[in-house]
Amino acid sequence: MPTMTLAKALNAGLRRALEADPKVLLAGEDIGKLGGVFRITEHLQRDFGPDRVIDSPLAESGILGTAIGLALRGYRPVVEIQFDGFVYPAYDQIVSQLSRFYFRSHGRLKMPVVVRIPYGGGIGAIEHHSESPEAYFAHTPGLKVVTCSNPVDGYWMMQQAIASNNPIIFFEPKRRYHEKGEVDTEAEPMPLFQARVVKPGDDLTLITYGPMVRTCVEAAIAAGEEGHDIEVVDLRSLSPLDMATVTESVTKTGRAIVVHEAAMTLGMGAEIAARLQQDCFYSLQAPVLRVTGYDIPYPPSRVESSFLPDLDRVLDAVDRSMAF
Amino acid sequence: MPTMTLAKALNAGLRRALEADPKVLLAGEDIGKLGGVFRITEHLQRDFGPDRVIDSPLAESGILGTAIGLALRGYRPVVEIQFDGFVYPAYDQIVSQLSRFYFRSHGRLKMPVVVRIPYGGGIGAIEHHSESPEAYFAHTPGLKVVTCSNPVDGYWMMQQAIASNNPIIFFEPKRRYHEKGEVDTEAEPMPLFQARVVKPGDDLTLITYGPMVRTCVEAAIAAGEEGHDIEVVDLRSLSPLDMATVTESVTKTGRAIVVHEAAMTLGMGAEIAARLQQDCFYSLQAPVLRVTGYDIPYPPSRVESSFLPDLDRVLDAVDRSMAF
Amino acid sequence: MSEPAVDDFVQLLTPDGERVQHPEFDFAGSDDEIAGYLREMVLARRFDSEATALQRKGELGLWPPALGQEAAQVGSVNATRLPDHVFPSYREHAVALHLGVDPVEMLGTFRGTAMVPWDTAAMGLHLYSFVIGTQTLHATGYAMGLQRDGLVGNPEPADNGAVIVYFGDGATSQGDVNEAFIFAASYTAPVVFFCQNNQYAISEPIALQSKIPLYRRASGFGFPGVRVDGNDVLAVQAVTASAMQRARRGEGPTLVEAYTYRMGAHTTSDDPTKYRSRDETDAWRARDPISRVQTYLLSAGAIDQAWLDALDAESEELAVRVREGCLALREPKLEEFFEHTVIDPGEVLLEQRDEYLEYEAGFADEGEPVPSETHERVQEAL
Amino acid sequence: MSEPAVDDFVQLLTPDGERVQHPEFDFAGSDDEIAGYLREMVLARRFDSEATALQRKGELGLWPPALGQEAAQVGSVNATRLPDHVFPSYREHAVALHLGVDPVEMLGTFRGTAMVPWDTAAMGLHLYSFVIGTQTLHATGYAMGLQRDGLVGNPEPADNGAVIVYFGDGATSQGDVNEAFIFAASYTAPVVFFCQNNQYAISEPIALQSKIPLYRRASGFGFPGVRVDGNDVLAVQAVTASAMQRARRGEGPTLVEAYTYRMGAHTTSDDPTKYRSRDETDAWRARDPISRVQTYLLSAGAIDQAWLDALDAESEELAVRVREGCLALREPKLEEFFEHTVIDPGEVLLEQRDEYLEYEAGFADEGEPVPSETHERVQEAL
Ligand SMILES: Cc1ncc(C[n+]2csc(CCOP(=O)(O)OP(=O)(O)O)c2C)c(N)n1
Ligand SMILES: Cc1ncc(C[n+]2csc(CCOP(=O)(O)OP(=O)(O)O)c2C)c(N)n1
Ligand SMILES: [Mg+2]
Ligand SMILES: [Mg+2]
Repeated sequence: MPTMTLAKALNAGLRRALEADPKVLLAGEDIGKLGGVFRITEHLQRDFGPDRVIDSPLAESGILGTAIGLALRGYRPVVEIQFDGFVYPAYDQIVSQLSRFYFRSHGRLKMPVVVRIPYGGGIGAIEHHSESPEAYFAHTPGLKVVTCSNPVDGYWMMQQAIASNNPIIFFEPKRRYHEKGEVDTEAEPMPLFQARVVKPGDDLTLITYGPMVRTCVEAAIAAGEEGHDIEVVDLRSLSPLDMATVTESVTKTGRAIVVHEAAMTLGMGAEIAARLQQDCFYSLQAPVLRVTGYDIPYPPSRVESSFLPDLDRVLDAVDRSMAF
Repeated sequence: MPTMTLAKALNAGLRRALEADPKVLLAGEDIGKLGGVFRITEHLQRDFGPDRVIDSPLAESGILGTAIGLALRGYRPVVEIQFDGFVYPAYDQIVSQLSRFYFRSHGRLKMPVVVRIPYGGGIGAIEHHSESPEAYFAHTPGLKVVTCSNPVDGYWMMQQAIASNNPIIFFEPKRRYHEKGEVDTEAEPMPLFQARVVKPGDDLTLITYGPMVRTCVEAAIAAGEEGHDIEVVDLRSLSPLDMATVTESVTKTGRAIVVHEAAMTLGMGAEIAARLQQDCFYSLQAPVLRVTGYDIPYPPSRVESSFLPDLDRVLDAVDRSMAF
Repeated sequence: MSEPAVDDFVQLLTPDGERVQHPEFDFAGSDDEIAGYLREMVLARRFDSEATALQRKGELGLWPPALGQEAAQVGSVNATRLPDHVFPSYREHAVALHLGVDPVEMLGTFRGTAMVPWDTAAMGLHLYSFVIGTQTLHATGYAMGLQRDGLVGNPEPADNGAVIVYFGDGATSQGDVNEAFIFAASYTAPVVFFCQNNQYAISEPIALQSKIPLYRRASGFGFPGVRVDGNDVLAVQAVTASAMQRARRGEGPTLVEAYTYRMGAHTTSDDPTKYRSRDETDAWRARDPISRVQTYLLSAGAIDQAWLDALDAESEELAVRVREGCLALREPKLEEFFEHTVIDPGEVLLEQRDEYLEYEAGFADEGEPVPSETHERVQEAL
Repeated sequence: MSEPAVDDFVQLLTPDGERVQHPEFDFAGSDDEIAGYLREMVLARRFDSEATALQRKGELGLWPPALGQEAAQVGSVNATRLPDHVFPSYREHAVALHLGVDPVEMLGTFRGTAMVPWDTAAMGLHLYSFVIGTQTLHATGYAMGLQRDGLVGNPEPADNGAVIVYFGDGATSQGDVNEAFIFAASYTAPVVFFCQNNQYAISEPIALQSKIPLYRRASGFGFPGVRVDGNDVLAVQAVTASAMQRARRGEGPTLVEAYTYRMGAHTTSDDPTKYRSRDETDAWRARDPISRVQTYLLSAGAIDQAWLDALDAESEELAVRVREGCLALREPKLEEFFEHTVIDPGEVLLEQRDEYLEYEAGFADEGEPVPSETHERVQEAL
């Protein structure tokens, strides 16, 4: 089983998708010769040619809009938004066009488009390069939203997303790009839209996704030393939500904390808390807590470690929940 | 006390703001000669001239972007987005620019810009003309988001929003434009960012805003006939949320239902439920319920009455909550 | 006021019905073909007026009339053939009729019984598009697909295809349209940008969007632009055909500005008296796109009164069919739209659908109206 | 490869340091002024190289060098004066220095201690802007404000002001930039669109954004465009001054394309060897914007070696000040940013801030690190 970084696993997943189906195309800024600013598309233009791995003019709305047109012609475009903070110029094409062709055509027109977005903070970047805009898309009917947290998921989820006939926003936790893992490229992957219990536990459920999965697993292990048996659920799919897995876990543990980098207000934690308080009304022994980014724009990098949820903030919330 | 429609009250509020401060400008598509497609700006260009009531080229991003520039120069632009569904081309300028100048300048640069958006359904329109995008903005740090439900609020909140030095997204419930009310143009208005208990009650709290306020009051009155004493809270401000008023009400009643037209997932109801399950954990006698639009794009108008929350759906939820 | 000088644009048939020469463009078709165009224009206009009438009767929520733009639409769409593809805005009713869209079905969108009802693959006509300008990018992407499918620049002209996309003068101000110009130029995409400059974007006159003729926008992006008399069906056909051929040959995009006039309201919700003068409208009426063709064909002896009478009868039949068909349009159910939101919805949406169905089922029995005295009490509370 | 023919653009000083005539543009300033430009360019370059070095040492998170673009920046900003206003992109370090931004303070953004630290009102320099193209609209709106303030088209030239906005070749593909062209043209706004065409948008060569010279984009929007040798500080000053004057007179926008070259990497994170050849970079090095001015001034006898030595010393002082100042930049606290999110935050945000403060306070005592064997167990779980 090869060991690879998340970045490499995504690259390998894209490569395999390009090999598997001649209709798969990649497009985006600097994805060709340069291989993308994170090198996720490295060597793909060299190997599949500039007609399939397309350097786009510097215009996100144009990238999305032409991807829609290519999809209407039967192609399966996978577009890269260079950084999370640059997806907004394409917002209309995503939330008002891409998400709705299936609906607007009464189910006749499929939109097999994947929008890859490196997201999240913790990399010491300047502004607009550390954002977590996932809730904007998860609130949008017609889109599916997924995010990987490790190389195995990077490799498989990318291929599954490309094979899906729905438009999918694919969030890549950029600060985890260089973390390594073994990737079994033969084993049958788990379904794309299913959450995964990363670590089982009986006392409390940490519900998270993307870059915060590792943080939560670290917290769970640390909490274990203090005698708390924590379960960690990696949502993987933010829309649709696999509430069955989440509810099952929380019904068992009776306590839940949602962890994400995005702002608290109307972040994913809001939806999960709203559902849990309804679906687990009698099981919950404490309120669902949220450990998230604060409701401020992403701050300068010298204070990002105070802004981002980390091991300690998660443990602090664990203590509060357990003490409730 | 004059009686006026909401549309007229908004118009009067704008007029008074234009009179009060020469720095106030209006801009938008068709707002001049035509007075806007809903006539909210009727006669204002005639009376204040085309330099202060500006017909803009057909480009929402341009409208917002130039409004930002005007604000940097000391003006107080009030821009109109013609319909809810056409705000997305301006999304980047709103969520990534307008919302952040204060932050990006370490508090030096104020952004006194009001973005008026007629929103919501129930008017028999074609697609893109009946949307409720408020959660996208309420999730965005740096923005304030308000919505009026009646002529008094239309008249005063508009003036207060224009007088504020924050960027404010001002949602106008378009299907209520023609509803009338008495407007005391002298009385001191209540604070802009405060929720209002529209109807007091002891058994259950309906939390709502904008077009659904009337629906909820109707439901509350109808429920009264069945012996349920329902309190109705009009949020008025969606960001910041006046949780004090909401929490006080729910602590008293023990039951809460959030009602809005927007999709359920990550709609305002999610945030309110998430907060109430934490802040009123011991008071809640039933889960917080949500009566909302479904998680589908706004459907064709012949089925919109099934899509939109109405009296009956609210009453049904009241019954479910009371029976819990 | 906006009546252009004749030498400003390509014209092959004067408002008086006289054919004139142009150094670059020529209409090569027969008088029979021209008669076919006339028929299409007349039927489109009749359809349009019927739809307007249906809206007035409350049977449609809204209607955007194409009145006055029939030549621009009929001329341009007659420059397309398979495997060309057509991306409309929301006012291209004559284009839609030409491509075989059922006129009754088309009304579904405006009656609120459907989103966009036709089968785009079968018609070669893509969805009507209501967010201004967005479809120009879709068209450009589609054209990039044609390139990749090897349908451009082949030696045999019949093997080649191109895309035409319709948009208005107002749309040219949208970022998306300009980005479409950039992508199309950059990739030499086979797409014709067909702008119907009908002088207004709702109430806004063209001068607000551009102080110079719109067709000149193209040159700054590195591809040709041409302005044609949009009320001259022959010139529109000739200019569009030439642009489509250029695209099919693999030489890239063209911007065609069809200089025309929206003779009616923007939509049935609009009141154009607020922003334009009767004089202006009258001046343009003298340039009607239909009458000049009729004059020409009559004087050329290609048609006669009997032919016109037959067309009249056909128009009336169409109107009756549309009227009756509209009222008979199938009423949809909300659950269909749950089905068409995503493929394989997750449990959250399925639960919502089930709750909705259950609620609707239960509701069938009940249905007491709000007590009438409620209204006053509501008013009081608000 | 992208070395332009000389007659392609306005040039007043050749790469060899010879002054040449242009039929339309003339640099009227004295040699002393030119020496002032040289000084600004040299200092800017030294600042730039010091910042690059600081990034290499890990003291900055990122740095976008302006190496090679000094003439474009110094020439253009020297065509401004109060009440003009300047909207930069993110690479206009020489512009910022000219306008009085403290170089140490400026580094805060790239060190991660600040958002955009300078006082825009005091400097006349607006915020650095990182979302490509957005600032062109802000500049246009600001220019509309100048109009409304009566600062345009007055008989006395000194009473008038205009706006200059900087952006790159890649930015021209953004919808926002094209919308800015439209708004500026429509309102005849006093704004100069100053495009530094440095041949690349990160790895993407200019040909991907436009197949024809960028300055021609303007003509399609109805205003003039002009291409200037961006490595010729005299020509840049002359062309920009003329455009600014036109704007101040109330005649509307101009697009200036400064044809230049990004001699360094896009940013310190970039590896330009992946996408461009050494030959190309060498060819452009021969066109260095600084050396030609120095050659000219020396040959004109306006400066001598002593002058250059003094400048050298001044540069080194600047470098030392920047190096030391950078390390001494104040470390911010997260709570400041809570203060600067909105004016009058509501309870939700205030509560968050208080919780954060309380948490931080409590945390001060604790702070045990994660047990070391944890890491393996994490790896296993993932
Ligand atoms: C992005 C967007 N903004 C605003 C509107 C509202 N709107 C509908 S049609 C229209 C005018 C369009 O003018 P034009 O492009 O000239 O086309 P025409 O209606 O004249 O055919 C406007 C502003 C819209 N549909 N989309
Ligand atoms: C909207 C947006 N998309 C993508 C980026 C990422 N990005 C930063 S700089 C850059 C290239 C800009 O090129 P150009 O406009 O030529 O300016 P230059 O860097 O050459 O000065 C890109 C793609 C961004 N900052 N904003
Ligand atoms: Mg028009
Ligand atoms: Mg560049």
